[in-house]
Amino acid sequence: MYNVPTVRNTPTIRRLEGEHGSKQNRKHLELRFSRSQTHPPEDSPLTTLAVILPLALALVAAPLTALAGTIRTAWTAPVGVATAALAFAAVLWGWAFAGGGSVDFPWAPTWNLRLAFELDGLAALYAMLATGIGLAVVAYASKYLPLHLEHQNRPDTDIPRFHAFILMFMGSMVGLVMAQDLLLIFIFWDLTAIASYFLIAYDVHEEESRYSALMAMLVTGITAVLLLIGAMMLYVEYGTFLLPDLIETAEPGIYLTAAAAFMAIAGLAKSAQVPFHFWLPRAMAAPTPVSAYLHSAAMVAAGVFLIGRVYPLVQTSQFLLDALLVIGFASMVVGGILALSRDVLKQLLAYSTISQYGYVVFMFGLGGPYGAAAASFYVIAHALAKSALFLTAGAATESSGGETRLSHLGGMLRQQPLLAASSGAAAAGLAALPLTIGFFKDELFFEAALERGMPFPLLALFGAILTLTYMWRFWTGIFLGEERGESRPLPAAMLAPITILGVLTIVGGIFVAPFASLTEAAGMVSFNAETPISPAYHLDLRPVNLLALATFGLGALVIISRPLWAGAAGVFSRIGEVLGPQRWYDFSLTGLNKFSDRIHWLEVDTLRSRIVAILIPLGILVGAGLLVAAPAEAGIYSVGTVESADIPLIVALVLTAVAAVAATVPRNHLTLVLVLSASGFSLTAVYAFFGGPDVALVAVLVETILTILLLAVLALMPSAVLKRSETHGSTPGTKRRAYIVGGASAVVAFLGVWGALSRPTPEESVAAQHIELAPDAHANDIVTVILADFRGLDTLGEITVVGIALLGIAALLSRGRLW
Amino acid sequence: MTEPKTGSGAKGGATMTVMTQTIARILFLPALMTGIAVLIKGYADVGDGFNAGVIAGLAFLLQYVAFGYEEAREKLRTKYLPAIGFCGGLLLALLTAFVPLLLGKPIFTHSPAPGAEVIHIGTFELITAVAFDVGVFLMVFGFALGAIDIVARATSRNHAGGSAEEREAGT
Amino acid sequence: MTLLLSLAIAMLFGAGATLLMKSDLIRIVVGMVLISNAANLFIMASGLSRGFAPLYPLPEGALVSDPLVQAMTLTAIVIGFSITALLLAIAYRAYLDLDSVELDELEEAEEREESEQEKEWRPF
Amino acid sequence: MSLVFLIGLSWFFAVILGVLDGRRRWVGWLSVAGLTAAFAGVIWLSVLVLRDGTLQMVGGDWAPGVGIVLRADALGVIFASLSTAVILAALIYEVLDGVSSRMFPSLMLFLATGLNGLFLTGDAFNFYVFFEIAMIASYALVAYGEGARQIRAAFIFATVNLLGSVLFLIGVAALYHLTGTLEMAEIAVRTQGVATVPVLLTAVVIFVAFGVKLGLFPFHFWLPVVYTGTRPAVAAVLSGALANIGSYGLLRFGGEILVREREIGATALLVLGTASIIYGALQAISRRRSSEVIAYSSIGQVGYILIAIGIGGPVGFAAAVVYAVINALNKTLLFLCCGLRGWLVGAAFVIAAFSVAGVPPAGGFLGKAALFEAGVSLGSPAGAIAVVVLVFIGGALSFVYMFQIYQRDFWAGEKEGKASPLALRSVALVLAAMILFIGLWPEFLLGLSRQAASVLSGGG
Repeated sequence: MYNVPTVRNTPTIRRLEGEHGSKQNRKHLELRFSRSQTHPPEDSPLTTLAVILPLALALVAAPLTALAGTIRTAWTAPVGVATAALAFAAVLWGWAFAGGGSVDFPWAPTWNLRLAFELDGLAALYAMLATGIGLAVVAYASKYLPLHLEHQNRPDTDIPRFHAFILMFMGSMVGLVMAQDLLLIFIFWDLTAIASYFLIAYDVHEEESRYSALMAMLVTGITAVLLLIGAMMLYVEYGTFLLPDLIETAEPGIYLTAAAAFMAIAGLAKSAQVPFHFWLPRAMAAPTPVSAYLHSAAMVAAGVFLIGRVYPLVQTSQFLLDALLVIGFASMVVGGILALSRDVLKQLLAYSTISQYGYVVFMFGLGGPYGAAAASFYVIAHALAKSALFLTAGAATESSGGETRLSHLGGMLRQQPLLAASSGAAAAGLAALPLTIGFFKDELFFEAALERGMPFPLLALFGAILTLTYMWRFWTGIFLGEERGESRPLPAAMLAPITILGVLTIVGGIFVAPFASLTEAAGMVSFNAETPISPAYHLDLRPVNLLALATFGLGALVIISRPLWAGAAGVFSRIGEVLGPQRWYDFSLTGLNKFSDRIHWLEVDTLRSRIVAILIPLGILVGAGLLVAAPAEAGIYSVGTVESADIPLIVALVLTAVAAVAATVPRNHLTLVLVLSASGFSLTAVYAFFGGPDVALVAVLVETILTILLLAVLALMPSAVLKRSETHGSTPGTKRRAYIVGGASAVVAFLGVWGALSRPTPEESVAAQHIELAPDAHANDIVTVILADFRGLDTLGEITVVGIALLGIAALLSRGRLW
Repeated sequence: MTEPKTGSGAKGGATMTVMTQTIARILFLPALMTGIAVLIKGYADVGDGFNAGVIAGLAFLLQYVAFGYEEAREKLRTKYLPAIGFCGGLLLALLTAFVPLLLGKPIFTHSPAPGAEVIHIGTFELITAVAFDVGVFLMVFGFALGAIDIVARATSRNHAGGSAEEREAGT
Repeated sequence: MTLLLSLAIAMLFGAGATLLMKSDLIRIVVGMVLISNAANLFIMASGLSRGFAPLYPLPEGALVSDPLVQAMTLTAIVIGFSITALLLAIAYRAYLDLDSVELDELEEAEEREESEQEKEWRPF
Repeated sequence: MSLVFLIGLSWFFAVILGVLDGRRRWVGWLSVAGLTAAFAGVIWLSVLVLRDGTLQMVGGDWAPGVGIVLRADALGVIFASLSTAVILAALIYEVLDGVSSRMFPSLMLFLATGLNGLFLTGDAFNFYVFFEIAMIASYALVAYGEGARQIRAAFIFATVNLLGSVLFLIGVAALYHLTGTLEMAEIAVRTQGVATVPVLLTAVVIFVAFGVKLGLFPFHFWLPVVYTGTRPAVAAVLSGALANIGSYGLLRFGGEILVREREIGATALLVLGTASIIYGALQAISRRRSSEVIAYSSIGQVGYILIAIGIGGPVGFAAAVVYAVINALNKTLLFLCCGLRGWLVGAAFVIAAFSVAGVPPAGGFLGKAALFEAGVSLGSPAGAIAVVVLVFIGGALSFVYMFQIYQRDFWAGEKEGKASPLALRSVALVLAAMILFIGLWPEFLLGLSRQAASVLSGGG
């Protein structure tokens, strides 16, 4: 560990603003607490525990279960159920008895990141759903999964992986809903994506699973980056990631709208809203308990949760609210109609989820206190009902011996009365029949729509009718009609969760108060102000009730008139398949792969081209540099003076250059080497005339050894091989190209080198010091003293290079032996 | 040295070989001496460890050319010389560079310190920089000899199965 | 003089680049040698002063050649030579593997290998 | 300062190992011990530097500039620690797997020596010398295994990079001619007084030299064939350690020495960075072998580093450091995974894949976030939008290629077979744990990068 502050670490202005902001935040938090009736005014050990305990229990559930499962597979399910139950209990205790609370630790001071968690109303609502339904799902899976694996002939050792990921899903949901720091939210956000990725791909040997997992990952993962962008935008502007601070300080405007829009898009994609909805039905490739969880309390719920969390920022922009309205309504309709046309049970439910979360988004778009609160209430009601329905679908499939299609099921009422009753309650809940919690969800929904005014109540009515219709279709399709084949009995562990969820749907329809108060607490967080709601049965003809009655009446009509519109729904679904976003997804994925193949064909694959690819850009960059900078400066190039004493030097230079150019001509290798050494030895003379006897001596010796080595290697190669290469590959075309490249690089080198050499030499130079200091270092030969003393490290490096070359040659030619 | 093997070529070739070998024998010691002289005089005049190493290496190379790889290698006991040159030279150079660090001075601090008295033996000065130069010499000599040795070994391996003409063409 | 030196360096560099365009390992190595020589000559030429050899006793008042660039050139020559020697060894090994010094044949082998890998394909 | 001695340890060990048979087990472990000692030295030095500020030593006890200046600052020690760690991981991996060539351990230690020297020197020509130590060691290392593929890769690698080295050498000599000194800090001061054109041309030459090392588009064409042709451990070292020369060099020369020239060329940097990101990612998408995907991916990833350097300023340079560190770890892990089989490998690979794609808690998201920060902080709205969109698109493409190859290799059963030894796989797992650690405790890397960026003067 080390301390960040150093002398040279200059804080930017933004950072100062950030620190300032966090001070404000303290005050702000206190303010919020005092406004809230449910929270105690200040931090106490109890309120800290109320946050830490649920969080910790939820987060350790997965590793504990994985560990237990690794030790003994049979322990997986009990440990999983126990940890989920504990987490649920802790959340319940933390909210209902301890009254919530918050913790806030520094995490990364450089970015002002904080480990800030708060168990507020919104967090409590979603955390209860995540842990509660998580518990139901894990319990259900402990019986379902062995059967599932048995069908696929897979070993039991695959069980722990499933439970671990489901519980990781649960833990990351709990973390997500409590987190107050946007980057922390982003981390948990992606953790849920990771968990769902592996769960969707649980049947990894099936191509469908892999395809769906990739799709879910790409859609939710890539859009999650938008959340990150939004967070960074806010951080750069306001110096903090902490949501309460941002809500306090952020000023409405196009910048804030953009940041909030990015975060909202991430939420919409995860909630499978149009046009991102296509990944969700595909995610049905996962085992049924995963779908039940994903749809009701985890992945998809996380999307609307995020919108609820950043809603105070979103609602600063009317444009965003309107956009939510449009998207919500589109999802409601598209999901509803597609649900009507699906035959596979889970597909129907999947599209229904899209539609249902469309309601929630629609309500957020409606705005106002009713919108925000009703959205939260809707999530509770939907989660209870939808998880029960998914588990029902799994149970029905299991009971019928693997049948997944509605058209091949039916008449199960008599064989599975308990299942029928429980799922009937859940379906009624979703369809908003009275005496279920669902009735109130629609009541609030209509209320919010009415508050906003026409034409929204009519749109809401349309959505409600769709829901009623497909729920009817779902339930009657399984349980009514003629019996199809034999129905196997189901284990109690599979039935119990469904029953409990069904009962809860009814209980909520009778004792709505606890749900309503939780909703109010959650709505207050989203709306950033009080959101009083009063769901109740009113036996009069108020507009809300009229709308509900209209729903039932028109719904019944639609159900009866099915033959009239079934074809149209089918056509709609067909159009979606042909033109819908999944098609775009497939098209762009295969398109990308094809395009990648296409450009790979262009990729350079010869050494020559690889070298050209360096020389040409070099030339272009040098040219660009000249163009940019040269006009401002006159007299870049100077010719220099020639004195009579320079004549031997010039002769040697000319010889060197001419011999070098000549080296490009000969075909014969021996001639080539001789011409090369001619150039080299002339260069040696140049060094000597330059006043560098040491350099000249070394150059002579190096040139000698190099010539010998070249000749020796040539001698090692049979003359036939060399002959072959002399005639090969020297077509006029390649020759011409070689000379063009050579000539061009000569020009580039010339421009660069001449430019540098033309500069007048600087007045002070370190070389003068070297000359002066050489006697101090006990030497007459200044070059040697530079090599051995002043710059001895260079020489040490140089002989190290020599040594490595020797090792390399040995490795290549004598299996690494130096002897 | 024993009587050298004659080449497999014509009579003129044999005379040539004898001449080469004689010259090589005569030149060997002077060449080595030159190398060492260049090394010792390095601080006073042109030349340093690098030059010395290459010159000494060339002296050995001459013997390889004249007497053939196997024989020269055996007679001059050069088998381990490259490894010794590599390891000894680099270690010596490294030690001169790094030992001052252990004494609390910067890397490459030579002693005697600048300006202090130096013991002279002729033009030869007793300073640690010379030790460094000896390291350079050893390394470069090791390289020159080693590279030639490895290539020569590759040659003899390459031509072991070939015909006599090929062997002649190869050397 | 500046112009002449620059021209000579450019010619060395250009000649080296031309040889790099050939399809023969030995010629590529020779090309590298020429390019290294160009760089070495450039270092030598970039000396700040030109005159007598930097050896004590220095002539009174006369210009002395920049010793630092000489030391740098020396180092660069040796390093360049070592790397050339290694490159030559690699080229020789490549010849042993393919029985050819033709770069084209080397690259054909590479392409063959690649096309073997390309056969079956699916995105996930 | 006797700490330099610890770093020099790898030098001593490399020499001694040069005459030992690296295929023997004890020799392998000796090399691991030597490099571990050097690594400990680097870490110790890093702690000192990060706590107390820059340390400096002049070779031979001469005045700075007369003797070679060795300077350990935050930027240098971060890259030194990173590179040594990567080489150590690859060395342990290969020793566990069984070294197949006598010279391998020695060459790896020489490589570490060259890199550490290069990151810790304050002298331009000395930089070149250490640079060449690292390069020649890696030329020989690419040939490791000595199969036909490796030799071919080594020849291409050596030729192309030798060209790059020569360009760098020319650049250093030109800097000397223009300023009369080789000490980097002094060059930085003196170039201010020199006319723009020659310095700019020198900067271009140096940029191209580092671009070649880094494998930037369009200097990258050597890279895929070399990374796929060589052995996994060597590929890991090339992409995780050697390529750091490029990012470090660009930061050091662009951020500290040739500040004015970097600002003039910022547009070119942004354009080339963009081209790298898009080109690398597009090429990676349909490649069949994981090593090839990763090779092209690294071309794309270095584009981000270039973008960050192009943006410059404390935020941009910090982002470049964050990205360089994360990318080096990712690539090391991915290349090592290419040579392994077994389910733990899939876990390690997917963590690296998450990191490349920027999915937390793997550390990669920090790099993306830092880039977004740098992009958003840009003065011009158009520029900010362009950078953010680019990074977003690049990131989206990295999702596609990373998960496609992950699924193909580890799910569709193309990597089935006998699992590799657990010890080997645990090397990968340790690296994966490091990547997770960085993601879970971001302060570590963020603080480091901030300190490193504060060393550089450009824009600060």
